[in-house]
Amino acid sequence: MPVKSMRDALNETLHAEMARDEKIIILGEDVAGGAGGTGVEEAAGGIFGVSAGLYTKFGKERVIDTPISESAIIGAAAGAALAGYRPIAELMFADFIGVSMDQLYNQIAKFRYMFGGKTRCPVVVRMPTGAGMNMGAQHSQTIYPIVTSVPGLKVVIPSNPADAKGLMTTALRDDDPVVFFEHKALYPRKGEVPDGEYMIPFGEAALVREGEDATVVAIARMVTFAEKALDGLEANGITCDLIDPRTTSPLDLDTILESLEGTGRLVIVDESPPRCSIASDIAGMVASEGFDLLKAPIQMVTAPHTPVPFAKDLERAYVPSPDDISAAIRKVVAY
Amino acid sequence: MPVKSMRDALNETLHAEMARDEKIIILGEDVAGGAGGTGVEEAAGGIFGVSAGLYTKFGKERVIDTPISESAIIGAAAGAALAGYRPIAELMFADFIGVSMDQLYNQIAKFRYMFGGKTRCPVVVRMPTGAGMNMGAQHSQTIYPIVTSVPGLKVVIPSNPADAKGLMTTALRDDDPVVFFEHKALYPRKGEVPDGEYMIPFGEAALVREGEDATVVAIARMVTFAEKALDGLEANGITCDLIDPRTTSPLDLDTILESLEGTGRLVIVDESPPRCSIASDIAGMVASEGFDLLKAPIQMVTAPHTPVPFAKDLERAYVPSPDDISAAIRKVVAY
Amino acid sequence: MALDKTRLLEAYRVMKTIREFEERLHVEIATGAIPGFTHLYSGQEAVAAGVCMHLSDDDYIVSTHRGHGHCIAKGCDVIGMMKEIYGRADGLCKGKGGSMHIADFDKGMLGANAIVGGGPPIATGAAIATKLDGNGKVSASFGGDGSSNQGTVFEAMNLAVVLKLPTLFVYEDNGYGEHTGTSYAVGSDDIAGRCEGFGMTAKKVDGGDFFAVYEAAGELFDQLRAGDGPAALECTITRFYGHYEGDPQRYRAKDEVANFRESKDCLKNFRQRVTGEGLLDDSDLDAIDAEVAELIDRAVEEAKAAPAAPISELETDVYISY
Amino acid sequence: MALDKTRLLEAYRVMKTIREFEERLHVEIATGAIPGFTHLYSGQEAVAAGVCMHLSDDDYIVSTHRGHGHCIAKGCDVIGMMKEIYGRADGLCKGKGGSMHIADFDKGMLGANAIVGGGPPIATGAAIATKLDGNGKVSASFGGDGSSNQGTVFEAMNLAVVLKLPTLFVYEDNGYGEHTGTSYAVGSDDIAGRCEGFGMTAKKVDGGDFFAVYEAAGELFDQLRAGDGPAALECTITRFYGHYEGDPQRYRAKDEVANFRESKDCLKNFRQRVTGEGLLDDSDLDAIDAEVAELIDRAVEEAKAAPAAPISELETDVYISY
Ligand SMILES: Cc1ncc(C[n+]2csc(CCOP(=O)(O)OP(=O)(O)O)c2C)c(N)n1
Ligand SMILES: Cc1ncc(C[n+]2csc(CCOP(=O)(O)OP(=O)(O)O)c2C)c(N)n1
Ligand SMILES: [Mg+2]
Ligand SMILES: [Mg+2]
Repeated sequence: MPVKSMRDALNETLHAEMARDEKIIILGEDVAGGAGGTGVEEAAGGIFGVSAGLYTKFGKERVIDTPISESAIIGAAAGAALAGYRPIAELMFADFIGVSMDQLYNQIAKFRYMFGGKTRCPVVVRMPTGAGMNMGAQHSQTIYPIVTSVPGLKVVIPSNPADAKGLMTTALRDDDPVVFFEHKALYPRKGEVPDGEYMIPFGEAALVREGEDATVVAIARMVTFAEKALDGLEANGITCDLIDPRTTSPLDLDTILESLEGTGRLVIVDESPPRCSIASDIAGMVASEGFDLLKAPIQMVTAPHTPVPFAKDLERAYVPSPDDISAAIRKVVAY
Repeated sequence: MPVKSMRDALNETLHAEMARDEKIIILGEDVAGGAGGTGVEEAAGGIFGVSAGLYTKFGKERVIDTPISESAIIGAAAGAALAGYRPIAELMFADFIGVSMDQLYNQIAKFRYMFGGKTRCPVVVRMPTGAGMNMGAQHSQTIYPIVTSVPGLKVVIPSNPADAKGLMTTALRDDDPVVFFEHKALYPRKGEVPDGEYMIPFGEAALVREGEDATVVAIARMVTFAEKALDGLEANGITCDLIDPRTTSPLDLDTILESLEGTGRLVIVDESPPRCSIASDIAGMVASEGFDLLKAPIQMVTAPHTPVPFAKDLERAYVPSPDDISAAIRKVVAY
Repeated sequence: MALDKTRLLEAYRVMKTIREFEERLHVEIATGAIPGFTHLYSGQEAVAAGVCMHLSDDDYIVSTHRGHGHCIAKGCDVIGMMKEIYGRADGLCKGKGGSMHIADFDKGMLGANAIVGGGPPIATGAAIATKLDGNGKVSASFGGDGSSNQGTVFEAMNLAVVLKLPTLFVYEDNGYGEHTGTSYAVGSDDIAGRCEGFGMTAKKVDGGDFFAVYEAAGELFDQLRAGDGPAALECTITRFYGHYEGDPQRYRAKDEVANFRESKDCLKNFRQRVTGEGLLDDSDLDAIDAEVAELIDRAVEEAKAAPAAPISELETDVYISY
Repeated sequence: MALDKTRLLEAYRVMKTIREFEERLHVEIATGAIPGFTHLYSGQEAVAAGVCMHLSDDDYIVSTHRGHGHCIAKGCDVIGMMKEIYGRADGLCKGKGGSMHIADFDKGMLGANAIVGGGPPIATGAAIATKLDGNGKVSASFGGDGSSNQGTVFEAMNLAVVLKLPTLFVYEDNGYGEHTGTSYAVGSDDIAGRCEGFGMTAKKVDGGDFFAVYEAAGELFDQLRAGDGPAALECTITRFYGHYEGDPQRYRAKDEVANFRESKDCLKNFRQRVTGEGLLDDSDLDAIDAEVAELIDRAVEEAKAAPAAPISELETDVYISY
């Protein structure tokens, strides 16, 4: 299989799906870039380059640059979806949900239910997310715990290029609204990506590694950190199941519980601050539905209850590290 | 002690505190009501009457009616706070956080941290919340799990008139931003309220009832439902500790853990949908920090993973009921 | 754009149906039979009718918390609406939505909306769709004077101008947003003028005059259909009842509504004009009155008799698949 | 409002300090020594200076992601700023904020803001405070052409008009919001005109001309201080660098910036005018140039040498008490 970056895997998927289905349109700030400028027409292709080439290929009718008006962006996507399209709306950074949340939270998520099942709203909202690039408190947040809490939305968070392709393809064919988180620090991450059509169903976790001593659940960039931690521990004879849920709504709790049948010990790694996080969410569900399987206290490895700091060392200390993960694994194993 | 409704307890507290501290101002839609109309000047005093009489007493400089512009309301409160005031901002319904979240999430919550501890932002944002009045999907949500997840905010959710007074007084003297949730269905709830100055510290749960067989943690209206459930169970010889956290950030986990030392069994009741809720949040923390105390799987009694329905029976089925709570208690006790 | 007799009768029927629907709700709500929060459209009928008379089922509208009138004018089934408001299983939205969330996608009615300012971005998006479809269809959002101050609405207007979208922003200035007067809350005191500042055509008309609304809307829709970008229509009007049913209306002078009912009642004005000009006879209109009264009687009866939304449906309709 | 020699020197010093600060950052960032995202203000100095020259430490401003210029013009310590940008323990915000979150409350600088449109509601609130204080103080928010399309900004403008608040909305139209041109994203193509539609006075000036900005701002602040409500000032200008450092600027014609640097450089223009009119000598300005260069040298040196923000402080400063 060819090796590609996550950015390229996503970009190629957008190209392929937009070619396949002419009802797919994309809108957001600088998804093309260059409108009203003195230079080239497609100057950006998204601030992270994920939508590069779409404008040139599919034209300005389907690749729509917008003003800096996130409520209008997501709202317009909602309206176009109700009127038969499959819009992709991009928030340049997930943090900008602050200025646009109503359209996601009170509108898109609730249409189908409020209207008695009589409509569908197949919007994909893309949100670059996460810390690690010294972008400060308003450009580094995870947001997915908030979105996961909202009934009516599906939530996708890939950790590698192949999953990004498979999940994005599924998202773009799904009839429900999907919020698709792309961890900024993973865009350059490379990996093998299947050629041709490739779909990964929502609600199916990936068992990234198999082991015996504990179950580690990790999301997005934390999967790569957990792998680093496990590399170190395996040298010391500690092996773990490593589970990447890939979608947090729906969440594949079964795979976690099955793994716990073997290990009895759970570590959950989430880059979010601890309160009402995915870590505590999964921990809570396991304490309820997998209590008998547990042989040790659940360990949650999360960011602290603080905003994301700017300075390099501070941000590095803020984000859970492979060492933090190793320590948590050692703790449950030693219990 | 005099018996008052929660609405009156809150209203009197606002009156007392605004009289005490002239830096307190209040702004929001119809907090006075009547501006630009042909009738009386103070026509509303808040849609639920909580700010009644403030306009007449303190004047339009301190009791400020605003356009329907929630971002500007919360943002203006933020700015006035940075400039030395103690604004109370009212969202007419908590659901309207959708159109105003940035100012709370990315601004107020983060100022102190982003600016290196060099400022304070003592805003109190009041948010009528909760289901039970057939107001439909966009006027009935809990919101507090989302707000609890945000570092930098404090979150208060009283369940009775005395607590409402004690916590509001504390909120209005606190130097950090506080989000104060008022359950709409509790406004008419009556109870004894201490006269004079009365403050309840944040982060101290109330032990509403004592018992032996299980620990029940409930929030806001769910406290009253849990009491109903316990009334029934006590007749059958089952007694429980009933804990009302009163503030979810900070959260008094210690009181919950202490109770579990005696009971070993935990039921958490939250009117929110289940994912990333306060229920799963507390369950997760207990599974991590109180694992050894647990003798049974934690039971979470929550709303389903759906928007809030409109029709009477549907909404009644949506909100956790005293019967649901009893069933969960019986389950942990029988385990 | 002169209206023939059939169309005039249609206009009257729409307005009368809305009025009767709301007047009956006013009575029924007082009995406590109807759950929740209801906002009546009585008095504003000419706006919904005058705008929607220009639209087909393939054109889209988005409405507000005060949405019954827009729904009826756009062709929603009146009995299904009444059942929805009563929370019935076969209400238009299975009882899950309620008064503030009525939608009918077959009629191009994309939903009432209980978030003030929630609708205009959605109507703007629907216009992206019709523009892409290239079928000459348009969208319209309704909003109040109060909604005109919401950031989402401003954003939608600018986006619509930038993309030259065929969407009409209708503002019904009924003098109040809840308890707060327009003259206080709209800083410029001129909604249409503010819209013009966004780079679109805007007109202001007497919303109590069906013909004024109809003509202005027609001209603006022509502009939209010609591809000349969005427009705004401000309609000055009053609501006959409180903000919601139960509102004590202390912000209103005692005789304010009475005066309006006298001078600005769109039904009275319409009848006067069409009979005065010899376009219709009183008897034509009386016949419609009778039919409408009967329809609303039936709607209330059926709604009362219909089965409640069943609890078994509590968790359906959240997702298509999950 | 003629400026005496001292004030003219002050204006020049402010602009020159900003320019030098940014030009040096441009060089330092290329070395990789500075973490994160940095947006330079080079080219826009006359706006910050022309506005802030009217303000004292008790007046408030709120700024943007492109905030260094506003901070310097409002009197923030330049060395503390540089340290903050390097993420140092004794940076103005202890290294927790960074380039996009510099604040200095003693100077009335309520914070840069990395959310486009985040600032104007805050400045509006600060004006509620100064109005209540009754001390004649004012606030100002800075924002770009792009920010002028954000709903929060429209809401703030309307609220300021409704409450007649002493706050100035400054729009720096530098032609682009990131990669998108103003002429595309602002539907009306006229920010000041759109502001006027909100019911406030608005002026549009050449942002490359310090005197034009200074005079217009002065008149508007007079209006604010007289209690006549808010105002807007649109300054047409260009930025000399990319949106952020590293931006390949493909949306710009090759010679666009070169032309602007030639014709619209506020420092050149200022020097030409004041020496031409005999108000200052070249030597006065050269002396400032030298002092500023030395200050910035020192700032970079000290910032490089300063200790990093310590990890022990990761969890402090979230709350005052918790
Ligand atoms: C975002 C939001 N803010 C506030 C409300 C509460 N609310 C419902 S209707 C209304 C007044 C709306 O006024 P207007 O737009 O003039 O419509 P009208 O009620 O007069 O038809 C308000 C404040 C809401 N539903 N949504
Ligand atoms: C709410 C929000 N949307 C988008 C962004 C990303 N962003 C940062 S700066 C910028 C452009 C701002 O343009 P303008 O207001 O003209 O300011 P300039 O950069 O030209 O100074 C954008 C889109 C953001 N930071 N916040
Ligand atoms: Mg109104
Ligand atoms: Mg710009």
